[in-house]
Amino acid sequence: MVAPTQSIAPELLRWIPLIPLLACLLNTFFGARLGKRGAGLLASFAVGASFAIALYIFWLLPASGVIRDTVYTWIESGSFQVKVSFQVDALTAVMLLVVTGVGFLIHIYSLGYMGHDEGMVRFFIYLNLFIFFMLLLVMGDNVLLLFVGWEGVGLCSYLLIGFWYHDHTNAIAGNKAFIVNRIGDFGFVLGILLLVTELGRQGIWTLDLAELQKHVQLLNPNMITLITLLLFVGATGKSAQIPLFVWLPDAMAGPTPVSALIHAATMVTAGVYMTARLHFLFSLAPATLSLIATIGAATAFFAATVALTQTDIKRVLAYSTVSQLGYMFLAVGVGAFSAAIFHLFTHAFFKACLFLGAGSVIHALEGEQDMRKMGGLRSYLPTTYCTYLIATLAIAGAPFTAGFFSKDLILWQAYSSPLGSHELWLIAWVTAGMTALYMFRQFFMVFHGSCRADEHVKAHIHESPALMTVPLVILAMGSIFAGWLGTPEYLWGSRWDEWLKPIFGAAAETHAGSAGDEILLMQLTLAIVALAILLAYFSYGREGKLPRHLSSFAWGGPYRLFFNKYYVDELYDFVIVRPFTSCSRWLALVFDPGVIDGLVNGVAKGTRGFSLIWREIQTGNIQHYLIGFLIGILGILAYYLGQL
Amino acid sequence: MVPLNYYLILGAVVFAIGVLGVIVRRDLIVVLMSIELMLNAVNLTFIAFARFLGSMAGQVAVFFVMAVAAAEAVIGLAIIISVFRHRQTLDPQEMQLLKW
Amino acid sequence: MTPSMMLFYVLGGLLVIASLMVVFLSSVVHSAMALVAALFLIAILFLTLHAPMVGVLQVLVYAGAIMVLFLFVIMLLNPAAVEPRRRFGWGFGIVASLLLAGALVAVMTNGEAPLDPVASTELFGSPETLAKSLFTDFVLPFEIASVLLLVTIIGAVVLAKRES
Amino acid sequence: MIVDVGIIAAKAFLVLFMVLNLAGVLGWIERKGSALIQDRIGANRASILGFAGLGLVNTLIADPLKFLTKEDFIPPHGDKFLHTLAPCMAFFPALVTFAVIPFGDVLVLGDRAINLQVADLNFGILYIFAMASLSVYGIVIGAWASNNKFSLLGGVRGSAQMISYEVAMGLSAIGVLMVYGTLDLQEIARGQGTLIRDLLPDSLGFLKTNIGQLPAWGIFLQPLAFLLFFVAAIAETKRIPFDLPEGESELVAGYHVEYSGGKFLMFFAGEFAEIVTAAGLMTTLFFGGWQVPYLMRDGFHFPWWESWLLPHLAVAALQVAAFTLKVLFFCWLQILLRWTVPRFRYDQVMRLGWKMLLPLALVNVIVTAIVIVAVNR
Repeated sequence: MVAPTQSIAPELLRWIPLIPLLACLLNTFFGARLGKRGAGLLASFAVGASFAIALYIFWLLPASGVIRDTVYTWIESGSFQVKVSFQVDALTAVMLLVVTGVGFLIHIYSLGYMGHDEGMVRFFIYLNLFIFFMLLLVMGDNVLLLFVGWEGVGLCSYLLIGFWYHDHTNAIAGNKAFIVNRIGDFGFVLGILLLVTELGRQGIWTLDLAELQKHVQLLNPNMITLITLLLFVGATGKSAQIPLFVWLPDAMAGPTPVSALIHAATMVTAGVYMTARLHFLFSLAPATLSLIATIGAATAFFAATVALTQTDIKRVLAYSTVSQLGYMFLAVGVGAFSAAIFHLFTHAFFKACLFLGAGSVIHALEGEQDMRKMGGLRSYLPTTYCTYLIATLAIAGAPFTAGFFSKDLILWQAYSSPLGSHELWLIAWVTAGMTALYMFRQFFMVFHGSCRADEHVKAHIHESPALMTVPLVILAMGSIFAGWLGTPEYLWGSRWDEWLKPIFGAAAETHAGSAGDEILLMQLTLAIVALAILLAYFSYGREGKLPRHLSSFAWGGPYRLFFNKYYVDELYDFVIVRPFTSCSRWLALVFDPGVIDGLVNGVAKGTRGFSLIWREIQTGNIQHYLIGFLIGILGILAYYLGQL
Repeated sequence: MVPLNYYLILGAVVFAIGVLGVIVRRDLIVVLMSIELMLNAVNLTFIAFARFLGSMAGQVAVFFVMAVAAAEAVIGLAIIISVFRHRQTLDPQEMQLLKW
Repeated sequence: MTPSMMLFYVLGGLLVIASLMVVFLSSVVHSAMALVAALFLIAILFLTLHAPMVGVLQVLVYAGAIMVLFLFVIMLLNPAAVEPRRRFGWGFGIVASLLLAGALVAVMTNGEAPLDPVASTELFGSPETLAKSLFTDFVLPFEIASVLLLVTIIGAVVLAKRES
Repeated sequence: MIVDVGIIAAKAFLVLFMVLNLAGVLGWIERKGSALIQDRIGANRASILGFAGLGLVNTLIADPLKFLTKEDFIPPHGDKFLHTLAPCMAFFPALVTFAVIPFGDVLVLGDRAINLQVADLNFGILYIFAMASLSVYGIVIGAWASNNKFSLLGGVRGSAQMISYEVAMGLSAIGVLMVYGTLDLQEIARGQGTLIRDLLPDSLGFLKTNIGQLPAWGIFLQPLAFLLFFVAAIAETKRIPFDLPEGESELVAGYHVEYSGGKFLMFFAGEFAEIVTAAGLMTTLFFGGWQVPYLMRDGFHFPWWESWLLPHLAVAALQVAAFTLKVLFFCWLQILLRWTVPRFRYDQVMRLGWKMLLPLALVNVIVTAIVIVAVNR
């Protein structure tokens, strides 16, 4: 599959992000004329086209090749240059495939899902814009371009969460996501600026990733730690890690395809991508890495516990997303970047599949999201059922599904890599069990047991149209086979590491322990997963009224704690939001009108009074002015005579 | 032969008289004429210098002053006409709208 | 007292008188006629300074064109000849212009001025020499002046046209 | 020294005498001419001691007497000083203008060369225009001083008209100045003594035998300029068809309504003096001045025939006579015009001056310049 680089025209790259942008603009200006369906088709076609180009490039991309396409020089000041230029290497290629591929499927899905929404044109405009920014993020060959994409996807996420802005809570959710992301982005910007200025102090003014990688050794370690910490703050914001995860569950207010595309498959993984892209920095900062690992593990565990108790189908998935992102950061933290990207890759498939399935369910139940009002849908929605089952197995880590390979890889790395530790592995292991538990809890609550939906809803539950089911099927396929690219040594070995080695180099080579240990660990994981599935089945899988086993166990207290998400929102509200809002209210109502306006108006009043006095010399009578003129001349002459 | 200073003094005196007319007369036309008078006083000094320094530059300068003076007079009179049409007066003291 | 000196005194005296009449005569037309006289005298002074060409131009342009224009406007508007005079204004103005005259004289005459003019040929001030320097050294100002005059024509037409 | 002064005085007196008398004569000619044109007898009542014989002389004496003996009326609320000043200002330029018009070539008496021209200025033509431009004051001031609506209107019209036509007049004369390359009228007159063929380049040799044999008069070299100059000059003299300032039928008599007696005589004579001056100018600029065709300093030289040699005095006499004849002819032409064409309307006068004469004069100047450059090339 390796072909010479020169067979690819670099100018091809710019079209990958450009086509969605064009479609977006077209829809913006002519969308109304194209009509809902036309706009949707145009958008989907655009993303499909970029997907095709991405595939072509991926196909021709040599293992260690990098293709650059410089469009033009954006900023130029002295030796400091920022070019708008795109690059594709192995890592980017993977991301490209995920973004455009999954994006394409979800566009198709949306054609059906949003078919009845009057805001469809707007929806697809936002969606294309998002794709454009996401591609900018993954293809940009300098940090600034990456940051532009970063902010752009944030904006699109905000727009799409608040898509149904008539409902105030949705708007609130959008604001929350936006503001929380601002906090993260602030850290991110600081990190970038610090990086640039520090390098500049060494005499290298550049934002170019390749350049950075070349000169990164010039920085002193503490500085690197600080920079990476700041960058990681950005990552926590975007990828919903502790402490900035709170926005993601609320983000479910957006349409389900959005949740699938942005808040599961692509955008939220931007943080992981960023850390992987800047691995050369992070791998120089062990302190940061250990922090990342800890936070990742903590987030994974924490989110899983919350997911155990939620009753909203999408919230469960949201928390599971947070948890899976935790896994990825755990991998990053132990230096296994390729493993992180691998999990990102597989997760994109099964989590998108799960969301779309959930969407299909919600679609069928006319917007019902409470799992306690579902159940027994297997007979109604066969296709959705099968795909959902596959995806659930995948995320739970059943053998030979995608999740199995990627998650075990992460666990193994956490155990065996020099940066890892047994505690990390333990947390991840428990979390794996809980993952299986809450996923199957959801699965059983939705599809098994007796249908608890209202009568009139039950009257017309129907399988979704092919537009929605076909993507489901494809994604389900992906949820199984995507994992086979990166099997462990004791099977046919990992083609994945081979692929990413030129990027991460030694980072991919951390198999300290023996294959035996790896198999052992794998079996342990399988054991706890199986246990979890059984528990879930006995608690929720059987016929009859929905039992409250989890809560009725001895631990009611923790249940409430989980159910209320550890009261984190309330905590933030109390610690940050309220003081902040009250402070700003004081500023707005007291300080601003009193002091600021007072100053401004005072200056104005003073000027006016002064000029009221002095305007009297302006009689408007030209001869008076001429007399002034004459007096001036006399003065000059007198001075001159004095000089003589 | 008449020394240069004599012409200069004559020019200065005529110039000062013109200034007087400009600042005290309350008829725009006379004001304009006084300005012409000032210009001519300057012309006189130009010519005197040209004669005593033996260069034509002075006379050329006077030539240009004449051109400019003609332009100035024409425009000034046009303005006076249009002002008079609106306000039926030529008293500059009456034309004080352009203040504050 | 050489005849040239005498001529200068006569012309200068007449010129000063004429200028004073321009400023002090109350009737606009009288002022205008006084100004014509002053311009004519200045033209003659030009002749005594070997600037015949400029002198004739002076009569042609000033006396012949500009002043006629003034008279034309005066008759067109025919404004009330009487104008109010304010003691203060006149007192101040006279004092100020006396000061100005004194200062100007003092400033202009303090340098050592050449007592005798440069020996001038027949050509000095003749049309040929004037034209020569006009079209060689000063050709650019000349062109600019022509443009200025063109602009003036247009401006005058626009200004004096009755808006309708 | 004394002799020179005497000679100059004599020339000045001669010219003044001629011009003034010519003015008087023209007054009589105008009457007779108008009578002739209107088919009546005309002025034949002026009798001296009952003898009304030779009318010209009678009129010449009677007219001034009549005017001078009439009451000199100054209108109430008029401006006495200006009212008196005005006629002088109208009369003066017309007289002094003639000073620079040459009425003959250099006359050699013994060892003394007398230039038959009162004042030989090397920028004579400019001097003439300057003086002509002064003549407007007479009208304007007179009109103002009369304190009379009609005369004021006449004054306004006169000032506007004369300014307008001075421009056209000057521009049309410039063509001639360019051809003869001088501002000196005497030089211009001399320049017209040559033949056209002497000016032609060899490239136009085929013309030398036909047109080339004509004298290089302004009329042949600058025909358009002559037309423009003629019109403008008539307008300057404020006579029909350009007598808007007077306009008997609408302004009674325009700027000199309020004038009578001697002052009116000055206006009157001034007008005729202007006619003479205009005629002299046309002659000098366009019709060879004192030149007689093919008459050189020593006699006639016909290009197609042999020469007649003449004594110097005879040549001079011929030249002066020729000049006088030409001037008289143009005076007659103007009078003829005055009695045969109707009067323009005011706006028509302005349009003619600004929209026809001025552009044509400019075109003439430009074309002349191009031709001169081409020929000298």
